[in-house]
Amino acid sequence: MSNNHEIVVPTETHGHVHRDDVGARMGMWLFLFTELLLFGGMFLIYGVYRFQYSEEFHFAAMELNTGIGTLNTIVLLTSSLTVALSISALQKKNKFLSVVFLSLTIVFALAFMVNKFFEWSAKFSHGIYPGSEDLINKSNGEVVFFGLYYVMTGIHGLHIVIGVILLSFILVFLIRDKITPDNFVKLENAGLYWHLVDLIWIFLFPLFYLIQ
Amino acid sequence: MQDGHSNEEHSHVTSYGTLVIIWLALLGLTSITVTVAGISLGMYTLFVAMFIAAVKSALVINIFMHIKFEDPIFKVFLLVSALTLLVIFVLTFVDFSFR
Amino acid sequence: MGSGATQYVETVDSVMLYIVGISVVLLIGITAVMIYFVVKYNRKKGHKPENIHGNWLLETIWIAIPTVLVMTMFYYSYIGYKDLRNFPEDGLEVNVTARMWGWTFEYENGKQTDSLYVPVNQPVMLFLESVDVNHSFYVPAFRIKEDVIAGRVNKLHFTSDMVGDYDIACAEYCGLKHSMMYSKVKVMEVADFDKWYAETDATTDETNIETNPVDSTAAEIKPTGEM
Amino acid sequence: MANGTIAEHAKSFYEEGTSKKTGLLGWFFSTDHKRIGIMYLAALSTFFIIGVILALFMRLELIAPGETLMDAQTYNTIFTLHGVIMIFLFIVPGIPAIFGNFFLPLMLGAKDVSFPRLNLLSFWIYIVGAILVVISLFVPGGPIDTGWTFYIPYSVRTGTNVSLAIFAAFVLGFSSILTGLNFITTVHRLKAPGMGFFKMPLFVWSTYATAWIQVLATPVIGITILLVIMERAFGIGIFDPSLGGDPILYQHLFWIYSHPAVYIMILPAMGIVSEIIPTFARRTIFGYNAIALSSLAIAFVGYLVWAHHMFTSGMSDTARIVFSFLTFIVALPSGVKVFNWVATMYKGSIDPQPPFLWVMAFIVLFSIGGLTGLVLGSLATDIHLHDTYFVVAHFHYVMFGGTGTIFFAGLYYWFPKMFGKLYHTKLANIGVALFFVAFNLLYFPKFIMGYQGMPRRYYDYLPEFADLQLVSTIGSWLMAIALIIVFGNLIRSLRTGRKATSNPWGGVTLEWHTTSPPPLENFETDIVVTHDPYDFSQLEDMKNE
Ligand code: HEA
Ligand code: HEA
Ligand code: CUA
Ligand SMILES: [Cu+2]
Repeated sequence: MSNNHEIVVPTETHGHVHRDDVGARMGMWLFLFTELLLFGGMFLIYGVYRFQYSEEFHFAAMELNTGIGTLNTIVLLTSSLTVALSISALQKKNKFLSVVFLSLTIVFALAFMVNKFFEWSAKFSHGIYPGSEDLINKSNGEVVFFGLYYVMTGIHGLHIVIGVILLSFILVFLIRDKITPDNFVKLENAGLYWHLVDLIWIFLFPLFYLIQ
Repeated sequence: MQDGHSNEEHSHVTSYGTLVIIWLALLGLTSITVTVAGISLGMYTLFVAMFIAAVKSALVINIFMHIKFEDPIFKVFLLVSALTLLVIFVLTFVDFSFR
Repeated sequence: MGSGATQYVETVDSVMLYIVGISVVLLIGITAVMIYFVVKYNRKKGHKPENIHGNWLLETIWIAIPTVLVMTMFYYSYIGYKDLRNFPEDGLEVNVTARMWGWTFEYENGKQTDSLYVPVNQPVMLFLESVDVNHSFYVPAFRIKEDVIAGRVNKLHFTSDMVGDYDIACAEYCGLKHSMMYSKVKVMEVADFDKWYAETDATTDETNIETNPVDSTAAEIKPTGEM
Repeated sequence: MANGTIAEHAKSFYEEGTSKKTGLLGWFFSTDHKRIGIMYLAALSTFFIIGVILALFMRLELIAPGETLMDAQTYNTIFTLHGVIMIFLFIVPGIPAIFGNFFLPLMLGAKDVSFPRLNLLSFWIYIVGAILVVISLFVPGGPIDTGWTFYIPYSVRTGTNVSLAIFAAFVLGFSSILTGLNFITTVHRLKAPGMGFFKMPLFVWSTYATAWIQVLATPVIGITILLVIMERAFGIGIFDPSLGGDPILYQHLFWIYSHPAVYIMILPAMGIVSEIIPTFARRTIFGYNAIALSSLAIAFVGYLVWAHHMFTSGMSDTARIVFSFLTFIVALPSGVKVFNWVATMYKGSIDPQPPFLWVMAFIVLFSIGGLTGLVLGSLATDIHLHDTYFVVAHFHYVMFGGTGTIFFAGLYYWFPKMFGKLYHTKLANIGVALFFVAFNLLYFPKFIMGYQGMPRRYYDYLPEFADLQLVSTIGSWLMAIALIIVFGNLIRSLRTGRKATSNPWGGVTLEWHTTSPPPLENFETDIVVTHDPYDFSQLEDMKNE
């Protein structure tokens, strides 16, 4: 037997299965790994095409706005900080601060989306969107670059939207004391998800905005 | 919940200070990576950018995501996942870099 | 299906024989031992079971021996395969174009046909291109196959040893008439081939070329990547 | 671990549910892993039957060259649906969803999985996926006709309902992922006191290894499918060569999932084999550690070989050689298992009941399938055999002869535990025997045809293959009879079978320590594990309980 860190879970005689926070976080991490592999697949595609079309990728990336990208990076990193602060606050039994930090996280997330919206609409108004005339007439490498750009930032954006919804629910739970200083694994898991969204962006940002 | 090692066992609280310091570090790294991208380093640009991104994610995973204070098995899991991803990348490039 | 239509056929068949031979021996061995145990240690005979937990020596043996076996298999198959990828410098070059659902063969002198005409005993080099979806150029009698992928040029070669007609099949699913994309390799005496090749009439053997009903307006395919 | 007397007043999980709802609703909203397992069994069997009936039509069409029953388009959609249903709706969820759900917690001595509600959610996600597949048959455009591999560019060009059908595969993948992460957490968190990793039954080991593949491989097909859908919807040009994409990259991504997926299919089956053999040989398993660890090894090396499906695609030569080499390596851990199983029969006390006979059939059929996998892994021969009937034969031998056979073995092994009833043994024996004969009649000719150059996914074929195709079709009729016997026996026993005792076979893993069928909370008393999983010295004590 090799169970050195085995944790014997006490079984209760009746009713539901025993609460297991470590297990809950383990489940969340496993889910995050699936996300990692999902984006990993896209990064793989990106890698292959960047290898095949490196010139065109550099050229196409000129169209992207580094300023907006940097701003969004800062926004997202800060939201990651606030959600972590929110957990610490709750652990210190400061519900008020926890609520404030969590709300701030949601605000930052929305700010990110607003930014993204302006960025995308600018591209669209320049006629660069999947299937557009302008794009089809560009070189293959550029078509692929923008295809990937829209797909990867789009799916990342989708995760942000899901994150906002998730965090909002958590916020309600927190306010209604469904999440408390001794039962806050839901908040932790939402936080983990949110950090993952941030992690993905940490890689998306240099790969799309910083290759001119 | 009777045994010593139950739910609230990870009572580790990361202090506000630590979190803010990590955040500052992340912002600092971001400005470095943006600046470096401005200078033309040729081949090394990608390398530097990815290195910085890796450092940033290590900070997020360890401190923000608390993995440093979790059961060691979590780290094993993370390693396995990262290794899988690495394998997929390497083997795919066995095709594309020899075309 | 003639055997020995090319040198390569023997190579493939001997690799096949080698692997299948070992497999049959293993299979019969495993099955026989299993049946023997089931009969010998049948509960009806009142045999008392012995709890043998394992044996690391045995484990090592049945990892080591199969490892050696599969390595030899890999070696032979690799050697055989190398022949296939040893492209001739001076072969007859033919551009093969696949479309839904037919083949066009274009020779260096601009001649275009629906069947592949080649001289016997002379290396032939094929450049495979597709105008629509994936196909696969397959000559069972020669044991050769290579996919025909839109947007790139795949290569294949063969040298046939025997005059005759051999089937070409499409081995990658390509829609409605995938199973009807048959054509022929017509291997001719060198003299006959030269005569045929010199004929001015470019398209002697037009059979019906299908047009593409699924998507006749498919965008021109731009080639990607180099070879 | 008393049952005997308590058993009489304990309610089984059929009589007591997790919610107040009764009747069907009590099932649909049940978070009880056993009820969920049974619901999966019902759903998966339904799709299996649909899949084989499609196959029957396929075989009828192929009975003679030329058109016999249907036109080419119909044939193309039928083999695609047959593949999609068999892979995504039957064999990939397959054993983990049914037996994993039912028996994993039991074998661990747990009351349920870690996330019971998530478990129910996975089931419903599965049903949604299945419904999407069905809808895709009827909406305008027609059923999907791309083959189960959805290769680009054909899947972007065809006018059929590709998007909906593959979105269904995406949804099904989601279900698979959730099941996987649930099982991993369960194994780590809910083992009964006294049970360490190396005291887990081997079915748990193999399900655990499978769960990791589900978690780490499925997302890759998920994203690939999403990209194909976007490609069709918006023309984004990631794989489409007319927009600069690379169709071979699509194939890489597809197989990065789909090769590991074949081990999702076979590993749980191997776990069941490792349960059945010790029980009927009534002795400890030979090489516990080797079998347990080879499951993890298979899960890992399964990631290294995907491109052996692409040897003729125009990959670089280096890649072809590397992947061929790695493919040969991947066969080794499977060999370790086979040898240890046979060794477990040595000096046992073997009672060849129906589950054991299924296992014997498995060992032969799976070995044939696996060994022909080596022929395909070898470069020189695969160039010739790729996309021919040889491949079709190979994968039916491993999937149907391997996993399918063990699906039946599992049913026949655990049927008394799941339903509390016994079935007709003689009829069961006849079923196995007929299955074995029919199977070889049905699929062995395909090896020969493949070697002779009969390509797969062919609606029509050259006259020279007519005889073997005919034999194969006749085999499919015999197979139909065998399957009717196999299923019929069980269905009949549900109503008329004799009542089963808690331990009809003399098994010693934890599921045999409770009543048949088990109560809602699985065990009457708290479980403390004191024995190794296959320590048959407990059997005497169990009888005295
Ligand atoms: C349950 C599913 C399953 C399993 C377990 C396997 C197992 C294996 N498969 Fe198979 N395979 C499929 C399902 C599966 N496959 C499917 C569905 C396809 C076709 C997909 C499509 O195109 O539609 C396919 C296709 C396929 C191909 C591609 C063929 C082609 O399209 O050209 C190849 C090539 O290498 C291959 C190889 C192998 C190998 C080496 C194993 C090995 O894991 C086998 C290991 C087992 C043994 C070797 C037997 C037991 C061992 C012994 C008896 C001991 C002695 C052993 C040694 C000497 C090593 N398979
Ligand atoms: C688990 C997986 C699985 C299983 C079990 C089967 C089972 C069968 N398959 Fe399957 N097959 C696949 C997976 C599977 N297949 C896949 C993945 C493909 C590739 C698809 C593609 O190319 O994209 C394929 C392709 C495929 C082809 C190749 C098509 C082609 O390339 O043109 C053929 C051809 O004969 C075939 C035949 C059969 C037959 C005859 C059965 C038989 O075993 C079925 C036996 C049963 C019957 C014939 C009768 C039905 C039974 C009843 C009516 C009784 C029910 C009654 C009661 C319960 C009371 N299959
Ligand atoms: Cu062309 Cu199949
Ligand atoms: Cu494979």
